[in-house]
Amino acid sequence: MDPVTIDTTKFRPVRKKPETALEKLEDTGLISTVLAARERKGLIFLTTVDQVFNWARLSSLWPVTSGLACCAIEMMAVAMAHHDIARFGMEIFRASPRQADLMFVAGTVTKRMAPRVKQLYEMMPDPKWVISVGSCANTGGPYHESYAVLRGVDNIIPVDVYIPGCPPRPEAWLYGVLQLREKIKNEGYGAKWGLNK
Amino acid sequence: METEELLINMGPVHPSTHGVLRFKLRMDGEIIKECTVVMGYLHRGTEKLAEMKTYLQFIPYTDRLDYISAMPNNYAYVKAVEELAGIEVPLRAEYIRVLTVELNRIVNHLVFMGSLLLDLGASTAIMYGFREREKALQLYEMLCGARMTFSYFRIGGVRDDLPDDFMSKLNEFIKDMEKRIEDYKGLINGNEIFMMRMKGIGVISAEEAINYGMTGPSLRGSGVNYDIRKIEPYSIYPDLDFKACVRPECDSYARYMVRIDEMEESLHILRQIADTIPKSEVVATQKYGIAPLTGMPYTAQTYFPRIFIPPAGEAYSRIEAPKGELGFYVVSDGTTKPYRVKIRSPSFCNLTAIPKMVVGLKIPDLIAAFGTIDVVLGDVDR
Amino acid sequence: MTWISKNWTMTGIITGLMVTLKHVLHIGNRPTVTVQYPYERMKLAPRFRGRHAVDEDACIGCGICEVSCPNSTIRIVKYKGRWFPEFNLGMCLFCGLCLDACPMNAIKMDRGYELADYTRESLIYGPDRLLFKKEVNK
Amino acid sequence: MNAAEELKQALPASVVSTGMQVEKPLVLVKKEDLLEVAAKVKEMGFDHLSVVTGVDYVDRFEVIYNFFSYGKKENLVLKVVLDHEAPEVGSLTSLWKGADWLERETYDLVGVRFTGHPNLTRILLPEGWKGHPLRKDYDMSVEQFVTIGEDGEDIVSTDGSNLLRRK
Amino acid sequence: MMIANAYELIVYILTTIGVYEPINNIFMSFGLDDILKIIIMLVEIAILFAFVLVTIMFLTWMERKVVAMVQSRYGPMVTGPRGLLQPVMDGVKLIGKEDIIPEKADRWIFTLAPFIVFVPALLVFIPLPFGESLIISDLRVGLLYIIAISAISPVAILLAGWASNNKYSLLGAMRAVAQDISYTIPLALAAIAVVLFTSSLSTVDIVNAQAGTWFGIIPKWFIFIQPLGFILFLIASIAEMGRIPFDFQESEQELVAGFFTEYSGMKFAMFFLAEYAHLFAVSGIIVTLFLGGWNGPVIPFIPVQITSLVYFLIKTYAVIFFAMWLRDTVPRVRIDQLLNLGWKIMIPLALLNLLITGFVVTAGVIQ
Repeated sequence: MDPVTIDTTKFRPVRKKPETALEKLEDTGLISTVLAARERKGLIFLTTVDQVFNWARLSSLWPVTSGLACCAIEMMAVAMAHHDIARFGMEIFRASPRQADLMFVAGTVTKRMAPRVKQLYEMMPDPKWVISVGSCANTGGPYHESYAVLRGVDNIIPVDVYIPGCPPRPEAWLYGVLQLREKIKNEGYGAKWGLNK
Repeated sequence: METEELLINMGPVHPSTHGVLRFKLRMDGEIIKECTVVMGYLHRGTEKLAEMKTYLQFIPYTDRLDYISAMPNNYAYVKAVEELAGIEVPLRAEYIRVLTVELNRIVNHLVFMGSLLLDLGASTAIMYGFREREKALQLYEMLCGARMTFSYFRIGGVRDDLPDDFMSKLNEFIKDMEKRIEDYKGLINGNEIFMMRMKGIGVISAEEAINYGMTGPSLRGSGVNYDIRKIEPYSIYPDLDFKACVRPECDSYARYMVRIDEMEESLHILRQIADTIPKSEVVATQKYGIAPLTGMPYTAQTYFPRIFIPPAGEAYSRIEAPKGELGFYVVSDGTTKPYRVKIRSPSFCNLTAIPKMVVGLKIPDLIAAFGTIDVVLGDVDR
Repeated sequence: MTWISKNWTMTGIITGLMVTLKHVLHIGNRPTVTVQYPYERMKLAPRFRGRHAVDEDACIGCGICEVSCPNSTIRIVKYKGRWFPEFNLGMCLFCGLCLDACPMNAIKMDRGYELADYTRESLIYGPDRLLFKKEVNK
Repeated sequence: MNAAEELKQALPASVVSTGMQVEKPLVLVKKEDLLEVAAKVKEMGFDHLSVVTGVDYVDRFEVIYNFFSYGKKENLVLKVVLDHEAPEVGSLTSLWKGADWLERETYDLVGVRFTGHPNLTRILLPEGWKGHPLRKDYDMSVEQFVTIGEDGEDIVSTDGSNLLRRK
Repeated sequence: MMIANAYELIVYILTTIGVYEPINNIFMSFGLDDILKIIIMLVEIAILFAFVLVTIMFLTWMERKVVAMVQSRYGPMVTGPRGLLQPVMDGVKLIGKEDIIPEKADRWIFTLAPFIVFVPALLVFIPLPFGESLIISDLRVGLLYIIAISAISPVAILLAGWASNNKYSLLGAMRAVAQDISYTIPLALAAIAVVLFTSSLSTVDIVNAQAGTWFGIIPKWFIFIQPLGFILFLIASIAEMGRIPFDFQESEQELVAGFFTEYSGMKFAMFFLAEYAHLFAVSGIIVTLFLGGWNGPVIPFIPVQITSLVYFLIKTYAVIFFAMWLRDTVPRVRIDQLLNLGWKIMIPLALLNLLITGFVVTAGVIQ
């Protein structure tokens, strides 16, 4: 059995590390926020407020501590020194859902756990997001034939980003988080009313 | 003084239950009067699924039982099936198996140490623990391509031989780890607050521990010198020089110290293996049956079609997993799928003692005592 | 409490403080270990089991991978007039059994792990996203 | 002489047959006499009850107890055969406290009743779950859902409308 | 000319640049005699509160960075240069969050409690000398005022815990109150030992008493005369702040999030900010009482107000760093162990310290 020697994926282009002060500022999203707000037609003030709030929200996503199974260990690994989710301001894992913005559904959602996951989600204040991590939470995964497992957490709560993997490696988590940040950029009333297009 | 009894419900989503476990506590003020453990929030029906999968297909599921240390799970299952079918494993494969299992013991104890300290409120130990764990996981990734759910063992051997630069990386890891263990000892072991929290908490005597069916480091913390690696030696353990770590104090601190000592012992074993690993095949070539379709005698190496049929019968095989005695009871009816697989998980049986252990203590003590039992909910609920 | 009066010097805590201070000041091989993901990546091992890829020339569509999959992640579908496997990565265990089972060695697992997506349906990887052609070394 | 023979000599009326399970001595015991035999087994020094397994063989149930002795470092396997209609056997909780949860689990998943058990309730599945999953005749096609009642306990029903999201 | 407090400093500055008289004359001509006085006072208080708020934000950032440094990682990096904008972002986000009041909660008290926690946390700064003449008001009972004001927060915490109607909140609040009460006593006793030397409760007097050096090397800080008092005060104040190893009010692993389990959005932010305001204030008080306040070597040509402010901040941040460093190293003690420590060890020791200090002062060994 030969190890995989070829690499078929074209990596998504590695982001350049910001060096100059301007690039660093750009990397935080401030300039694009301002430019985007200027280009927008319609209610400039509203869209700007939207942009500012979106920026704040995507910069400080506080997850709720809710590990379910195997993926929870990788969730811990994401928060730990090697991967350090704190770089995105996300290391404040709140034990109380009242103070959290983001829920990682990390692990198998069993039938018995499902109402509690739903309850936890409902206890979180708006705006809130859900990332479903791993095969079990996405579709039931390995246990989708089992009598005791819910086939996908999106059956009970809306999911924003799905991260496949069993469990996904920490970089894959971070990639999922980056995808969510991209998504949050385009939210808000302006987007809802068609102004932010 | 008469006080109203307070019912407190800890979990299932609670930061210190290591997953989804629920304690129903009847409290008198801050004192626990009665503790009921409610589990099953992660019950996934693994044993039922085993009846639907072939022997080979069930290997990945064993990874997900005790997800912090998956290699021993692989090993216990594979060993049970091998005993059932009477397969002999080549020596090199045995060495690789012991190597991975001992490495996983270190990983497990690192996570144990970190999460215990996190439960007690110190957030740094877990970071250090996971820093070293990441290094071990890189070794695993070199070996089998995954970080946590390895699916590396095969019936009659292991999936793949060691990669070329594995041994040098392993030696690097061992060298690094020796220094790090000193760090942990400095950070935690002597800490007065830590000792205040752990000494004399969650006491369970040796007789009680045996009666409750506790095994592994939790039992050895009660002074029972019982290590399956020593008492019922399997694999290459008789050839290795190591000792079972025992502490007589019976309390949480003893259980913690046993694990720290075990890390050093495992490092010692790894060092021996790195020196003495022999060269040979890694999958058994012994013939043990006739392929139903082609009529060819086949081995565990037979690739196509990959059907494995052990003779009808039953076997119970157990190993010393990092958390205790992990056993698989496999019943075969002579088809491609096991008739029944029963998992004797160490976490489940060790948890039995918790309600006894915590009566009269306070909630923070419950957390400390529970942390030193070191359960993983995937293993408890299966 | 009697215990603390015996240990009032708090040497254990001071030792612990020294350990953490060594980490703050990076004394003695205790560097910052973070890999800043979007900008840097960790080196992956050659055997890493990530996204699947199917060799277009080698695959014969026999369906052995479908049989060997523990949880029926794989389906054989028709694509460009031939039969190819389709992987539902949202369900996949990434166990590598299909890799071992493939008689033609057509299935590879490459190093792609950046698979996060917004919908569940987009996690089903059909042959259009899985197939690759082996480059011939010149 | 192994432990199985020893046991047969001590209690010839209760032991049906002896044999070997791979390398472990195996004793087939009459189900009525299980408690008596178990007490003898404990007396012989088998202080560690490793596992309790229930197996559904369609026409019968088998419950298998694996013992280990810390003193003698020996294994022993006890086996009882139960009717398929009313699987009932005595509980070993009074001898080994560790048997408590193992028996509850066997009851929960296989459906063997242990008479004399202090708290024979379901342990992994919620109370009210229909059927015992590890029986061969368990109906996998029926979806059962769990909701939380007023008091925080689980309620099992086949109706998931409260839980599931309308898409 | 002696400048006593910040008001006089502002007046002095305005007079030297020649603005004070004309503006005052304008107001006088309208018959509004004291209006300028009031404006200046409002301005100085605004400056103080702005400074404190910015410091709090900085402290949350610093906390996360120190934790990261201890744990071999980077901490906030993406938002702003080295993650400096992180606290701002957190604040803006919390403003935009939904504000949930639980159904069974006591609405009024639930809403009121965060304010009762937050306002005293700011009021503590009024008699705190940030530097030579940089003080809002040099109260003659400054120390008493500080201890009294910080005694309000347990009440608010109890209100918050009670109003949430949640068992965890209530338990957290009860613990916080028990802890606060039992540690205010050794705190005050240790402070009184210092007062015996200065014979004044005014913070400025205490700082002035620590000016100068012995033998030209050792600064005359009270930490050298009162080592036991300093240790007692440090431990008690860490307990008062509710930080690890004494963070029972929000011991995450035991009580989810303690008394603010049910709070969300801006109200939660207030508790959060009050916690850091408390940290800053207590560190400032430690510096004032034991570490010589704003005393330090005089540098020529730079106004003493600036150098003293810098000295004060350096010392305060050193104390804050110590608190953060300690937090990252040690686990949490148990609540009954904490109370035992407070009542059975710290209070007797503090009394002993007071006794010895009394003898020393009466005998006139020092000073």
